[in-house]
Amino acid sequence: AEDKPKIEFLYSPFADYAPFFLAEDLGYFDEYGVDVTLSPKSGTAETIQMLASGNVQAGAATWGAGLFNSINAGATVAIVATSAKMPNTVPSPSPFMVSQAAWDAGIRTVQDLKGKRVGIPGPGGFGMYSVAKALEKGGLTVDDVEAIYLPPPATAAAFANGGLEAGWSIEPFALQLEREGLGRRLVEDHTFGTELGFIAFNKEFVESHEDAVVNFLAAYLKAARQLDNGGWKDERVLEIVARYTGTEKSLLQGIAYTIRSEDGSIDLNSVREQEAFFRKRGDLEYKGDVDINSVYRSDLLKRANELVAKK
Amino acid sequence: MSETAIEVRNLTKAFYDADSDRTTIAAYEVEFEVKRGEFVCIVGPSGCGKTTVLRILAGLESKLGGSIDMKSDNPPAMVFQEASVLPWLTVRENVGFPLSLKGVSAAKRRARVDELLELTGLADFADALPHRLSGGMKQRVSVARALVDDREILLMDEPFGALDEQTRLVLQQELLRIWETTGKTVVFITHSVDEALTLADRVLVMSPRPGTIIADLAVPFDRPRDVVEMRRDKRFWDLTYEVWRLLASTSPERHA
Amino acid sequence: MSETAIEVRNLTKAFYDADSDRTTIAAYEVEFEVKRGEFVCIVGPSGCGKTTVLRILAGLESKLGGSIDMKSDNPPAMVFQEASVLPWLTVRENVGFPLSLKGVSAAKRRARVDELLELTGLADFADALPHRLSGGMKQRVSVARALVDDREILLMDEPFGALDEQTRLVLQQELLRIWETTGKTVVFITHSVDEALTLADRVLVMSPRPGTIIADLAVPFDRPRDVVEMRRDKRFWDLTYEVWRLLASTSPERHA
Amino acid sequence: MSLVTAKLTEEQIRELKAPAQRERLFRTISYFSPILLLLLWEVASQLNVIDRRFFPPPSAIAGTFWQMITSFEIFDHIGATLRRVSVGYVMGAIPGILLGLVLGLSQPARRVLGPIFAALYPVPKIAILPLILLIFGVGDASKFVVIAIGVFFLLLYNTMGGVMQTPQIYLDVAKNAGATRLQTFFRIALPSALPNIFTGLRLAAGSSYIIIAAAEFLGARSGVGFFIWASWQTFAVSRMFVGIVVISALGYFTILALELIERKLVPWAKH
Amino acid sequence: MSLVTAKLTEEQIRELKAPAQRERLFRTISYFSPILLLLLWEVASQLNVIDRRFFPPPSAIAGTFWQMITSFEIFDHIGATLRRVSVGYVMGAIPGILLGLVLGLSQPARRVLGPIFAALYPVPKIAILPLILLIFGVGDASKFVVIAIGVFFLLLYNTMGGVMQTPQIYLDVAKNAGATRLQTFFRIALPSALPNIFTGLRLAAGSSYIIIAAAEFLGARSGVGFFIWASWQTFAVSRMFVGIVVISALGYFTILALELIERKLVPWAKH
Ligand SMILES: Nc1ncnc2c1ncn2[C@@H]1O[C@H](COP(=O)(O)OP(=O)(O)OP(=O)(O)O)[C@@H](O)[C@H]1O
Ligand SMILES: Nc1ncnc2c1ncn2[C@@H]1O[C@H](COP(=O)(O)OP(=O)(O)OP(=O)(O)O)[C@@H](O)[C@H]1O
Ligand SMILES: [Mg+2]
Ligand SMILES: [Mg+2]
Repeated sequence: AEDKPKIEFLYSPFADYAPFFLAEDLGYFDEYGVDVTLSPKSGTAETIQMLASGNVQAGAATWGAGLFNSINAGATVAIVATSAKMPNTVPSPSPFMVSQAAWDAGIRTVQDLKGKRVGIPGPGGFGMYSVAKALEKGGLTVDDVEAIYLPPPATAAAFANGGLEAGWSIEPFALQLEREGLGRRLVEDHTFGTELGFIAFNKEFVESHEDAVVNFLAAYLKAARQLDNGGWKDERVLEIVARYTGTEKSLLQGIAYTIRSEDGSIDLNSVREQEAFFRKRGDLEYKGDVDINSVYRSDLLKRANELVAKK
Repeated sequence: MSETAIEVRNLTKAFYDADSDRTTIAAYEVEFEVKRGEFVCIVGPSGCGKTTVLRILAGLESKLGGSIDMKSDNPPAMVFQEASVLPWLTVRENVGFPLSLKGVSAAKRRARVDELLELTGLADFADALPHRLSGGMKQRVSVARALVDDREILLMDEPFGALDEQTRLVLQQELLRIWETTGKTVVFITHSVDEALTLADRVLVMSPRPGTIIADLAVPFDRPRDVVEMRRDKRFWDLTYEVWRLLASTSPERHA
Repeated sequence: MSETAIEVRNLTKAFYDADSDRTTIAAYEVEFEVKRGEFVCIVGPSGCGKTTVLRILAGLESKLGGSIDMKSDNPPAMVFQEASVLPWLTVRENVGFPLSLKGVSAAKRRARVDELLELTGLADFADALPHRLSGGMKQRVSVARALVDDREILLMDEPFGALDEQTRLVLQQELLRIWETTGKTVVFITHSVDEALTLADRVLVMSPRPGTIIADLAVPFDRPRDVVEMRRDKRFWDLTYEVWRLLASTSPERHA
Repeated sequence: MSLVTAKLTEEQIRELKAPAQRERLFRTISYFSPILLLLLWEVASQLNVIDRRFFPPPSAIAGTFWQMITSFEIFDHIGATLRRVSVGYVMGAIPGILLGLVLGLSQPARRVLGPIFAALYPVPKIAILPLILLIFGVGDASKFVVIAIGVFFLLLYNTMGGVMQTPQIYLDVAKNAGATRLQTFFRIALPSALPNIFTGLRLAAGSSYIIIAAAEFLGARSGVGFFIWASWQTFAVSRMFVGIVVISALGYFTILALELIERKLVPWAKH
Repeated sequence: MSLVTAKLTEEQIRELKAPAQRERLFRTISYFSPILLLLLWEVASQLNVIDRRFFPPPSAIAGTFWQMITSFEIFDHIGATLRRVSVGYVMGAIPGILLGLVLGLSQPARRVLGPIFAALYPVPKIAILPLILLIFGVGDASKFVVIAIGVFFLLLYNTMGGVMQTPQIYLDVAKNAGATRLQTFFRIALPSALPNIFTGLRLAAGSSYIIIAAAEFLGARSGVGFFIWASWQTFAVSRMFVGIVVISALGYFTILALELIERKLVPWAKH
């Protein structure tokens, strides 16, 4: 009934967004009859803002205080599926690392980090949550260490000059830190199964173009399953991801990746846990639980799964 | 010839410097008239307000009191006392500047400008930028520029001050020739009494700062005037003496 | 008095403009001598190279050919033809500038500067910034500055050009008085033959560009010279005529 | 002169002084013109020309602002930012002006160093930030350095441009008056370039607040920039706008202060 | 004049023209002086004065560079960056110069708009990025705008500063010659401010590369800035330095080109 609406989709140039790169470049979007353009963007706050204002139809972003607050503020978005979560296996795609210098100085466990400087990419996001989880393994909280906000590239420098004893990291950066002898993995099992990101659409768009959203999700699911079932060994896949992320193929090989649930559904328990965490830290601007169900359109995902199964 | 072209009544001008809260009266109740087609020279001690009066006539400065009435079809042309060539234009472009503002065609402009460059002895430097000129050459550019678009009233502030006597003589004669043939009205500031007597119908003498007109002397010589002949005339020396006496009697800047 | 202070031999100077690939010869094989304590005036048509020669003497410009020999214990002081007051200094600071560079104490400096401000009739404007001065007042500041630190050689480029005759007369007399009492050597460019004859021991006449010295005339009048008396002397008129003739005969800038 | 000063009528004296007074009045009023911006923003937001969820009207953020003032929270951030900006500013401005004087006066220095600075200038700060962190640590020192680098180039180029515009006659006057090279620097080139140096200082003032806002994203836990970033990360929109208003007010007052200083130091120029 | 030109000896003519020739030679040589920087870096890195893991010597990154050239990869990035920079530059420079002329010449405009610009200038770009994205979308348009804003202020202040330094006599000459307001703008204020405008253009050229690098850090899939960022994210240090060298070379050549243009357009000034 509907003609083919254009969908502009916001992504970040990270390997976590690989399913979208594949769906676009391997023609899955075309196969399911959706007209998608991928546009690069920056953080979650911008994504939600662009979606809520209707300037852009769709995008993926990560969970965190920013997202919760914006939903509470009345952002008119619909969340339709997971985009990435942490695997229940090691090696982790996002290990908690200790600097080589600190290691050499005798820091071997999380407990040893008490009062030490720990790098966190920023407040209110997955990095903060992940570091808190890692510290928890040693019975510490973020308040027991000196939190320093630094993104990964700066972490390398801080590891080298002793500015940080430990810090959050992500692949393939973590691998490089090891290779250069700057740091080593300290905790890897702290975020098993944590929901990392989601796919969202502008609410009005979803309401008026349900079929297009379903088709989009179907193409996404196809690509996601391909990846999560050994797709990373495929030379072609690596090439596509390398192009979108500006990373060399060789670097993409032999590292761990985030995954997705088979049917693309979001583990709401993990989301609730993150919300509780940020509330405790005082990062949320509201009281009580945010009403995720009102924005989570799982019915579309169900239709998409049926569509994929049919093919 | 009896129509009034410029009428200045009670003209007073003062400068106020807010930083030092000092007031300088630059011209005080200046009164004079210039008839259409008349050539008037103003002489007066340094700092007495000659430039100020001329700038007010040219509309470049506001007045504090008094009135000015100028009757002419176009605004007066001014030759400035300071160096006033535009450094980013060649000599030719500087001279042609007023014409180019009016959108006169390049060919017409060039013809007119070349004529004036010839007249002022600058033809060799037509395409030079001003930083290649000597002081006197820059002054000649300003004179040529003021003549280029044929205004009815000419205001000239020591236009020949930096010129050697020979060049000055040539330009004086040219100016007189242009004045006579075109019937322009000229107000001409000079610090040379000789020059004033050579050029003017009337000489206005100003007192030291705050300047006011203390004498209005008619120059009785017939035109064309012969510079050498004129000096043989007793009236020349009488007038020279009179101006000197006026200037000396009021000068507060005398020493020794 | 017979010792040579300045000896210029074969001095040649040219400017080359790379953009237009044009060469301008500004001075050509200029030769003259100035004895210690002598007062020499240079006259010549506009653009002939007077300023250029003076700037070379002051070490502000390189020469292309020839030699210069200056004998004095300190570098020459220069009065520039163009406006040369520093806009960020008050009149007093401008005049005292050479002293302050040498670290002369403020009190001593002030005494000396005030003396010169009195002399040049600028005492009223001691604390004014230059933008509040008239053209002639700025020129007087430059003159005062050149006198302030008592150099042996004075190079003056039309220093009184923008001054009315009265003020000019006063300053001429002052300059002569200073020259006589201090025994300075003065090279003085002027475009006024009268001024040259009033001031100089010798008058050097330059040809038009490329300038060279075409006459070296001794001025025979006794000092102190009386301006009026002198004009009664036939030699005054003879000399005047001679200079005029020299300038006129060689001037390529004559028209009409 | 004083002899005749008395002759101006009362009215004339009033008229004479009027422009300066009017000017002072206008200038004072004009200092408040940025309030127009707030008004415009308020109206646009109230009329929903811009999305209120993302751009709450100033009246809506005033409450947050007030609360941050009464809790003194804002002052810690302002203090931290001001300290970083002022140290970095001075660290960049002084070498910038000095090298600008050298390069402006000396053709050989300009020939050798000019291209080197021209090649260094466009090196992206954000790209070398990790390197700066490596050398200066994650503390305040690296923030000083980042600001200093930005300020340095603005003053280098503006000072150099100003010195090169110094009329030759002023240099000639100095030489003839017997100025040493050093005296020519500080007594001719410097004052003559002052208007341009102040252009550079003004630009540098604005830039340092922009830079510190970006630099406080890294390794800081205080400062207005940190505060803006942290608010944005958690989508605390009205807190973020409080931060933005504060930082632009800081920049505004710095530029204003520079203008007052310039008026004193460069009385011979137009203002 | 030509009558006597012949009288200069061959040798004198040679001597006369020598400085200009020497100058041209020196200038040409000086264009290569940034190579000194690479040498210095090479030596420092080889001697381990700086950490090779973070600062691999140029010789080590040359291989990466070459590979990126032969695969044409680098050219796509350069093309994207150049396009964004040039569009943004022009978009910012023209209004900057025009408004600078207006504010420089008109005291009332300066009084009203001056403080508004002074308040807008220090607003952190990162803070207004969301607004820009909302208005101009996530595509290149918002990158143009971000660059344009940075360029705008540099030219606004430099042009304004230049115009305000225009000697009053030039304005008087124009007025007396019968210039309209518009003619005074373009035939007096503009040429007179040209040296300052070129200072602004030079600064803006350097800045636009710095800004584009930041703007391409996020929200781009091409461009040298994106490339640097992506390399950093994965700690691909030598690729990152290829990016840094490329962007600073682009900036360098832009500044150089501006200098050549200035030499043509402002022949009356010192260079
Ligand atoms: N910087 C320069 N570049 C090129 N040519 C120059 C330069 N300075 C002077 N000239 C030329 O040299 C010649 C002599 O100039 P100079 O200033 O010495 O003349 P002058 O005798 O002082 O003239 P005036 O009486 O007009 O001041 C002129 O033709 C002038 O064009
Ligand atoms: N912009 C100004 N601000 C303050 N005072 C000024 C200004 N312009 C001129 N004056 C003062 O006004 C008086 C007259 O100046 P003006 O330039 O008219 O003199 P002048 O007769 O032309 O002198 P000169 O023969 O020296 O050129 C001087 O005392 C001067 O100090
Ligand atoms: Mg005057
Ligand atoms: Mg001269």
